[in-house]
This record gives sequence, C-alpha cells and structure tokens, in this order.
Amino acid sequence: MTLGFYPGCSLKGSSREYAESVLAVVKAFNIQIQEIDDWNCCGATAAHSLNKELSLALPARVLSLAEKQGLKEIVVPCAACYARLSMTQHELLKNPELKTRIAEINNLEYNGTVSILNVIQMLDRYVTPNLESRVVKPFGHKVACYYGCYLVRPHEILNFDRVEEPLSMDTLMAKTGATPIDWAFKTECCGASLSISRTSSVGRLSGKIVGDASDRGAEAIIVACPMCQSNLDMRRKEINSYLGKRIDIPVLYITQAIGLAIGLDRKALGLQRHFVKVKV
Amino acid sequence: MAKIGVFICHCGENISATVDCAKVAEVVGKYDGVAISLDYKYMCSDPGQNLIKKAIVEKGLTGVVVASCSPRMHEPTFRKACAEAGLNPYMCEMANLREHCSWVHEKGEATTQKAIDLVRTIVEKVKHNQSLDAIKVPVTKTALVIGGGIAGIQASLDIANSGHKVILIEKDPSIGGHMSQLSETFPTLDCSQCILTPRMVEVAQHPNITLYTYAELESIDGFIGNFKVKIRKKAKSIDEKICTGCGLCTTKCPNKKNPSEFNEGLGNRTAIYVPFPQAVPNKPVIDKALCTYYTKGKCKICEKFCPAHAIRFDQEDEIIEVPVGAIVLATGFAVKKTDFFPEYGYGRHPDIITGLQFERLASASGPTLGEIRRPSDGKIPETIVFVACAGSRDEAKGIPYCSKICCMYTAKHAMLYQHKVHGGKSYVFYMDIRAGGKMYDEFVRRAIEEDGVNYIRGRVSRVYEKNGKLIVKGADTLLGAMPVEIEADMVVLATAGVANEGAEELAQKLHVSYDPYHFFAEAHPKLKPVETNTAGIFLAGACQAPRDIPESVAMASGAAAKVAGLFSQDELTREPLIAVVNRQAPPVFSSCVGCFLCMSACPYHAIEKEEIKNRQGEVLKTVAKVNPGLCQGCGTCVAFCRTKSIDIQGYTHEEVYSEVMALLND
Amino acid sequence: MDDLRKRAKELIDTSAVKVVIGYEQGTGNKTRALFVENSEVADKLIFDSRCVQNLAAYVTKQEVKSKGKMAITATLPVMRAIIQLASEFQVNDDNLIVIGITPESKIIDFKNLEEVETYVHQFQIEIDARNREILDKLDKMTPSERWKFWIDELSPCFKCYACRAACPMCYCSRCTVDFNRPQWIPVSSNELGNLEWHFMRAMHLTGRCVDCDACANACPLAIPINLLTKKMIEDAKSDFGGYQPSLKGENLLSTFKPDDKENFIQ
Amino acid sequence: MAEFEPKIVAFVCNWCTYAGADLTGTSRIKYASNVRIVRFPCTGRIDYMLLLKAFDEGADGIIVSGCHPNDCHYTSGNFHARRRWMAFRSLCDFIGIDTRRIKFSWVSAAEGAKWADIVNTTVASVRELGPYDEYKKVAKKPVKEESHG
Repeated sequence: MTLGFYPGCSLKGSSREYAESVLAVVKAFNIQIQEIDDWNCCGATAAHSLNKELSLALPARVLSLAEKQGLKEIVVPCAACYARLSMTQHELLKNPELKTRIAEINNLEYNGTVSILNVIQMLDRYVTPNLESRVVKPFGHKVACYYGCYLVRPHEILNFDRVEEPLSMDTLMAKTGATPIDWAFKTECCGASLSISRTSSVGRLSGKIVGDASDRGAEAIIVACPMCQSNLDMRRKEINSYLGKRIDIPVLYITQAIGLAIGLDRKALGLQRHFVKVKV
Repeated sequence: MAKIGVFICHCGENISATVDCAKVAEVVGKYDGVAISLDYKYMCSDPGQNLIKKAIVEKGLTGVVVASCSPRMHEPTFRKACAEAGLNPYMCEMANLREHCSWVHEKGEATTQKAIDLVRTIVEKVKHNQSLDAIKVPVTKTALVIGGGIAGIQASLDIANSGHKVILIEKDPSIGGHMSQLSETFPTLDCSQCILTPRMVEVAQHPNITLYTYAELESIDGFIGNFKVKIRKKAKSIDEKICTGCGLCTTKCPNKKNPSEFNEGLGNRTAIYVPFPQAVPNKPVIDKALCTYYTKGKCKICEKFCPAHAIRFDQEDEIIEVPVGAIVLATGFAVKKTDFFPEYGYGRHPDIITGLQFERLASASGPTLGEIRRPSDGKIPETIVFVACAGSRDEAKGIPYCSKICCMYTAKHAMLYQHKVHGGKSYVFYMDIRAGGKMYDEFVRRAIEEDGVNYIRGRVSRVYEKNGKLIVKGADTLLGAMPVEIEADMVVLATAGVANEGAEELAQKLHVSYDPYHFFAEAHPKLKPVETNTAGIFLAGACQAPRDIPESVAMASGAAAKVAGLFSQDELTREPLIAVVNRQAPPVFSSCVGCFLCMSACPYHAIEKEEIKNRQGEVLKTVAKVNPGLCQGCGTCVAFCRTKSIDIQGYTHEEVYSEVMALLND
Repeated sequence: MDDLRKRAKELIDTSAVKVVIGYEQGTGNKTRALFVENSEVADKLIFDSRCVQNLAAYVTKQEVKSKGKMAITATLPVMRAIIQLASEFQVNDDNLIVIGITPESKIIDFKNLEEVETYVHQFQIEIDARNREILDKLDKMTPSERWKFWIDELSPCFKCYACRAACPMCYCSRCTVDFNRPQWIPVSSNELGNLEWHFMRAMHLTGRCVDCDACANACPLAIPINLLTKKMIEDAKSDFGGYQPSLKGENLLSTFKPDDKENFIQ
Repeated sequence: MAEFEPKIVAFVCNWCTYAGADLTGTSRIKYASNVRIVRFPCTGRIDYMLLLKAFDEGADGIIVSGCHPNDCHYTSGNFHARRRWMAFRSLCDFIGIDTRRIKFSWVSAAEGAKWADIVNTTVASVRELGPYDEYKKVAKKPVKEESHG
C-alpha cells in the first residue's frame, strides 16, 4: 500500500528539514510514499478563528483529493495540519448536512475513508517494529521529548496518547538508544503563531520549556511539530535573553534523531539548516 | 349472579356541581347485576360508609363500586369499610368522578354521560373481580449488616438495641472503616477515634450482635423477611477462641515491610497483623499473600512464639449459611489514589498525597505521631498546597459529581496544618466552597479568617518537581485567571470519593440498582432514601453517594428504623396485587410453555423455574412461577406472555378487557 | 447425500439418538419430512434445494420429542430456529444433535449447540431482494392503501393455522388465539379476526422470527404473511440494531436499553 | 350538524399519568370530556391487544401514557413498554392502522397541565381526522357518527 503524504506549507518552507528527514527515514525503511497531488493549505491557524466553513473546506479539500487519488492512509507530519485535518474529519462525519455543504463548496465528494496519521503514529506503524535492529549509532543522549499542544489535543477527537503526560515519543526515542528525561513541560505551549507578532511572548513561553529541559540535563529536545521546532530553535536569542543565560541544546525533529541513529547522512536529514548548531 | 352496589358521592358540591349525580345513580341502577344504586353527599363520612356497609349486609352484595374521588385518595378507606361489613376488600373498586371528571369538565350532558361511562366501566370490572387475600410472609427477625464502618456500626447498634439479632460482616480484619483512619472531625475538631472506638467496643460486646470480621457475602437467595445468605469467613490462620490478642506474634514476624492499609501506605505492617491498636476484634490475622510461610513454605516464627498456640496455618475459608429477614448495605466508599492524575505526575512523587493520607499524618496514632512531616524525607513542610476537587466535578475524568466531603475536610486539613506548623503557609485551590451544614460555613470561614489559610479560586493544571520543590501551577480566576505558581513542599489532593471496588458485582448479587458511578441507588431520591428497589434491602452511608459522618449516621439510623419496623411484625402483609402463573390439572399442569422470556423481562427477578415432577421424581414439565415475596405487581410479564399464562391479580385479563369493552358500549 | 445417510445411520446404530429428522421425496416434485428411527430408513434421506420446510418445527412436537433424543438435518434457518428454541429452553444438548448442512449439501458436524451458535452468528438475517422490493413498494403506499392491501390479502384466510403449525417458533401449548377468557381474538375468520390473528402473530415473532418463510410456504392460499415478520426484522434492525438468535437468551422484546431511541413519544 | 366528538380511550399507569391526571383535577384545569381513562399498575402491563380492542369497539383515538424514562415506579416497566410500543407502532403503520390516532406520551405525577394538553391536542387532531370508519367497517361497527350514551 502506498502511504499518502501531506507536507503542508511549513514543510515546504521554514521546516524543509522536517520534510527531508521524514522522507529520508521513510525511504530507509522502504515505505511507499506519495505526496497528495494539488494539495492546499490546511488553514491553520487563521481560518478557524475567522470562518468556520472555510476552516473545514480547506482540510476537507485535501482529504477529498487523497480519497480521489486512491489513498487510504496519509501521514501529516505537521502537528497543526494533523489537528486541523482530524478535526475536520470528525466534524464532517458527525454532521452529514455539513458534509454535504462542504462537498458543495469544494465541488469534491468527501466520504471520510482516509485515515490520518501523525508522524509518530506513522513511525509506530511502519518503523518501530524494525527500528532497534536498524540502529547503527545509538542516539546515546539524554533527551527531552516535547509534544506541544496540537499533537495530543483535543483528546476526545484525536484519541492519541495520554493527554496530560504523553509517552509515545519517549518510548520511540528509547528504542534509538536515547534516555528520555522526566520533565514537566511536555505539553506546554511554545507560543506557536505568535512567533512573528509577539516575539517576546514566545521568548517567555519557549524559555520556560528550554530552561526546564536544560535544568534537567537534556542534551537534545525532540519535537514533532514545525512550529515548536522553529520557536525553540529560531527564537533561541529571545529565549536566552529571557532566561538570562545561554543554552545551546539543539532541537531535533524525531525523524532527524531516528535518521542519525540508523546512520543516515546528516545533510540528508537537513541538520545543517538549524539555528542552534546540532552537535549531537 | 353478581349483586353490585353502586354508591355515587356528591363530594359536597365538588362532583354534583357539574355531574348530575342522581341521574348517574338512576341510569347505572338499571344495568345488569346492579342491585342497588344510590347517591349521597359524602360517601367517605361515617354515615356514608354506613350506607355501604348496610347495603352489603342487607342486599348480600358481591361487589361495591364507589364513584367519588381518586382511588389514590380513598381506596383504602372504602376497602376497609367493605371488609368490616364482611365483603372481601378487593371486591370494592372506585370510579374517579372528581379528579377525572367533575373538576376537569364543565357542567353539562357530556360530563354526566362521562360519569355514567366511568361508573359502568368499573361495574363491569368488579363483575370480574375475584376475592383476594392479603399475602402473608413470615419474617426472620435477624438483620444482616454488610460493612463495619460508622454506618454499619450505627445501623447494627440501633437494630440490636431495638431487640433484634444482627449479623455484622466486615471484609477487613477490624471494624471501624474510614472513620477510624481520620484524625479530627469537622466542624468540631474532636478526635475521630475518641468518639468511634467506644461504639466499636459496644458492637463487639452487644449480646444481639454477631460480628464476623474478615468476612464477605458469598451469595444470597430469597426475598424480604426470608433471605438466605451465605457468608465467606476468610481464613485468619489463627484460632480466635484461643488467641489472647497479646500481640507477640506481630512483634516477632520477620516480614515487616508491607505498606499498611490503615496508614494508607505511609507506614508498614507485618504479615501477621492487627490493622491498628484499637482494632475490634483485637486479634491478628495472617495475610496469606504476604506471609513468608504461605509464599515460600518456610518461617512459622509466629507459631513458635505464640504463647497460646493459636496459630493455624491449615485453616481454610469457612462458608456459613444464615437466614435473615433484612439487609443493610453499608459498604462505604473509596477515594481515588494519586496515580489517577497524570497532570500531577501519576502519583509518582511521594510528597503528593491524598486527603486520606493527610489524615494519617495528622493523626496522633499515625506514622508520624500526628506531626505533619512529608513522606519523602520527613521534613516539616513550610508551604503546603491543598487541591480541592481533584477528580470531582470533572467530566473529563468521568466524575462529574461533587464528592461533597472534600470542601470540609480540606478546610480541616489546612486548619490542622496551621495549628501544628506555626508560621507555615497553606494554600487551598478550590472551584466553589460547598459548606452547607450546621456550623460548616462558619468552620471554613474560621480557616480563612482566623487561621490564615490562603484560598485561591481556580484549578491546578500541573504539579511537578523542580530543585526539591513541588511547583504547583494554577490560575486565580478571581484575578482574571491570572497564572499562579506556588513552590510547595507538599501537595494534598482532595481526591474524588468513588464507589468501592466490587460495588457493581455486589449490587448485581443483591439485585440492587446502582447509578452510573456504581453507587447503590435508593428507591426514591426524596421519599425513599434508605430503601432500595429490592424490598428488605436498605442503604446506609457512603455506599449510596459520598456522605460525611453525620449523614452516614443519620442514614444508618433511618435504615435501622426501617428494619425495626419490618421486624415489629411476625408476618408481613402485602397487597395481593401480584402476578401469578396459572396451574391446571394434569397432564397440562400449566398453559405456560416454559420459554422463560418473562424471566428477563421481570425487573425484580421474581420469576423462577418450577419443575413439576411425578411421584417417581421425574421432571414432567418445567414452568414459570412467580415468587410472591419478590413480585411487586408491575405486570410487565403479563403483557409479554404469549400463552397468556401469567395474570396479575387486581388487573387481570378479564378485568381490564371488560373495562375496555364497557367504556365504549352501553 | 451419502454423507448425510452415513451420519444418520451412525447416530441410530450407535443409539446416540432415537430419531433423525430429515427430508425424503414426497408426492409430485415435493419433499417432505422423514423420521428415521432405524438405519434402513436412512437410505430414503435426501437433501437438495427443494428442502425448504423448517424441520425445527418438529423438535418441539410432543410426538417427536417423546421418542427420545433427536438429531436434525439443519439448514441455516433451521439452525437459527434451533438456537432460538434453545434460548427459550425448548431444546438443549441433552435432547438434540444438529447435523448442519450447507446449501452445497456439505455436512457440518457440531459438537454442541454452542458451535451451532457460532456458525449461525457468521450470517446476518437479511431480507432477500425480491421481498425487499415488495416491502419498499408497500412502504411507499399511504397507510390507507396498505390497510386496503392487507384487508384484501388477508380476507381469504380461513384460519387453518397451517402457518402456525409450520412455524418453528409457534410451539406454544396454548396460542393466544385459543385463549377465551377473554376471547382476545375473534374465532371466526372474518376480516377483523384475520387481521388480529396475523397482527398478534407478527408481534409474537418480533425478535424471534428466523426468516425461514415456513409460514408463507405452508399457507394453502399463498398469503404473503411472511412480509409482516420481515418488516419487523427490518424495523428491529433500524430501531434496535437487529438481533441474532442467541443462547444467552436475551430476547429483543423482553429486554431494553435505557437509551432506546424513538421519535413519537410526547 | 353537530361537531364530531371523537371517542378517546386512555391507557395509563397508576403511579405517574393517573396521578398526573388527578393533579389536573386538583388544579381545576379543564379539558375535553371525550377521554375515558383505564388504569394499569404500569405501562409494562398494557397489553397491545387492548389497543386493538379499543379500536374494535369503536374508539377513534387512543392515548397511552406512563412515567418518564427513569421514573418508573417499578424501575423499568416503562422501558419495556417503550420497546413494545416501538415494535407495535411499526407494525400498525405497516398494516395500515392510522398511527396518528395513537398518542404515546410520558406524563409525570407533577404534570397536570401536560395531561390536559395531551388530551386536548389528541381530541383536536382526531376530530380533524374524523371518525375511524376504516377500522369500524372491518370491525362491523356502525360507521355513522353517533353521540355517546
């Protein structure tokens, strides 16, 4: 079966390395993957605070296209895209009238036959079973797995992992040879889309996260969301100024960490693209 | 041939103002089988009743129809009058001319016609009525009380003091329940054990009470007044008759590091143990799951040291069967443990404890002898945070209800802390303060105003450890949801009160209803708070919903009064309006074909299988039988039976059929 | 067919059962029930697509039951009926062995009724396309048109009760129609009597009917009375999520769910 | 010609609807006098055959009413009844019995006003439907409208 791939906007721009590392790992495990043709923005986060129909129509179009292209399963690495697509599926399947209305807007039929996977679910399904045997360079570091807001919430709809204290990334990282730390900021907000508009807020919010990870001896922060990554990485200057000290812990996508552990080329994983130098 | 007397009441002018009563009497008087038909101003008055009695005697009436108010009002009155005149009371029926006719319609032809129709209908019904005798059931005047907490203790003592036998069973080695674990009690701050232990001793010494500790209900059979219960007495591995309770065994037992249930895991106990010093009975039991001899086959040190030679390693569980007439359920509740809270680290931090654990810390008989010391390192906490509504009123946690006791005990905890740790800082995060009760709100105000407890209205989102401190993150909603962070040394969660483990299975065993949270359901939320929907089984205390001590005790006394009332008679008299499965002559025996679909339809499990046997004891047929002790007379089975083999007395097929026929045809 | 005969002989010869119920060639092109009590008779056993009579109707008949332990040749509807009868305590493993038979005449050996139940539960009770179409047509009519349809269809019924005799679920020793205190259903075969009889029968079969069509096949006047029970099967599906005969003994109408959804109670 | 006065038979349970109808009386709320109430211990006791009998005998409309879900005096009689009504009503509809003439309702002991309303609306709607001649013809009852008595 071919796995569908919905990169979303971030993975084509500021988070190219996320796309690169996802595809590199997928390739290394011989998984058939196909990018959804003619995909569009999921609408996050602006659409759902402005126009409900638009906020449903955008993700619904992506899902309809995937259906039309014969895909049964798609991986959505961006946590925000994942949340929006999942919410849309939930809302439309619950409400047939709305489903019809959205199908009219998009002029595309939607049946809800595609299952949506976040990157961890995808890894768990296709990579984890063979991961340990493929590790050539154990990721022997203390890591803080950071889940952010979108990956696990709202729990009633996503039904993924434990909502208050998720564990799936920790388990996965342990298989690469890493030592996940027990810390308190796994699901705190990084400031997300305030990155541009209120950088100081991001400095404070992300600062607490990076600060706690550092205090507890983490050598790397592992993420699965492009916004989390860019805030913790790109806004390190603001973070450091909030904390009043310099912290050099790098922020890696989970696919980059896995890539390193199975011996993929650092460049193929896009590690050179980070602001905080990745020395692990 | 039926001889029916019809008595039309004017009810002053309540009926006669809109219904032509004389005309009703006249028309009805002409119907077949009506021997006398008259109207009178007040049928329920003495002269009115005398009219009926006189007619019964003089005319030899076989049935009586009183057309007046609702039968829900005066049916007992008129049935009693008929009985006094020698007519079977169930041959008397009422037509509802007041509530269902004169009061709801305007004066006129149609209203009088309706009155005539209503009376005619009931006349036709009475023609098909049968004499019925009240059901008499003998009563076994022994009560079973399940659960030896304060509710069970109170219920046992009240029943025993009214002169009846009580069997009290408790699953733990000692009675006392949660109340024995408490330090002080709100709102008076008197010592819990000081008021409880005398009651415990009284139970043990009461001549009317048989106490079985370490015992559970195995099975139950029968019905009100006539239950048969089997009790499993778990093996204590000691001979209680010989044991003097000297306690030497518990000091010698080498297996010492087992978390003590009584101390909520904050202290240890040995494998052979008495749960706490004031236990009743004050004799040890061997915990087979922990004892080195039982797990590894070697040790027997207690046996060696026992001066009375009372240790019995070969003792087995014993099942005893006893007849009882009533049952009081007082199985109490449980609290959620800290591992229920992922946001507070799944209870992994030793200094995040439950309210019940705090009780043990504050108790003079507790592991710290009443000093508030935190479990991790024994330090006296300088800052302590109490979190009310930990789990309660939280839809996401599946506990939308209020646990009711936490507001009060949290105030008490904070107060005790302030009294014991001078200069200590205490915070209470709360959603609302629910302190309804005598002297309750005053108590909370005292905590806030006199003892300086800081109340913060808001919820705690996360507790985590950092640099040896517990960081409590929350919001103060009275300051516009301003984020609050407190660095605490200890956190006490007022965890939700929930139904006891196994409550659902026990309820199913007893055929008692339970609510979605597995608390036992009362028969009526307002008017039958201690009854269950199974006659003869009553509720006391927190097994019905979270309850504080005064409420539990009041409920227990209420349940005891119900039991005493039941036991005040030698026989139970019940209305005979119950279902009956027909019996016919051999070889048919009954038209019942034995499909037993009625069994699953009966809300009361009142339908049994009866094997009809010949003289040789061979089963000829298996048919349904209604247990008159359990049947409440709803008739659900009657409408369901395909062969029309079940009928319900008072509302038989013939009775209701003839009513419907008469309604539309005169 | 040889397998079937062999199995029947075996059961009789080893005295495992006293009687094997199966089919034999009848008059004309019809098949009829055969009761094998000695192994010579077993050679008369046949099975083919004409064997549609629901033999389960015999296992509750006193004349058959009194012979002793029975074995029955059971197609899917017969098996369903057996499970329903077992749930109603009419048969059990001690008095009945089921010889399952597939439409391809393949024998299925069942150790006990539990295995029969497992087999039966693989298949949902489904209304066939032809009857589906008729039901749809009736659904589209107005109530008055349906009323006329049924009064007309039922009018020739002369209450011979062949439907009742053929139905495996109509085993009651006293049918409601024979109950006379009071006389719920008019005895005579007039319009009202016929209507109420068939109405009552459909109600009694709700949640119990195994959709074998035995009633309609038995009707000498070919009245499509099975449409009534088929409709009830359909509605049970939409209202209660359908049903399957089950040894658990929980009948659709003798149980309930607190959240049963209706749209007509005010 | 006088307005058609439908005959309505009400089958109600003793604990809720009968008591509710008592309250209608105690509150002196007026309603149409076309209804005749038959009392049962519980809706679970109401045999559906009785409903057919009522039509046989010339009823133009029927009310069946009991305790609200969860309020049953016998805890679950009304739940059982509800299932039967669902099946019964489907079958009625399929056989062509006019289900608009059968009103099912929950009326509690506190809903005196609701009872009056149920009766009044049922009488009004059945009056609009006219006499149930279709059934009466089959039951060999006179189809010409007649007055009570």
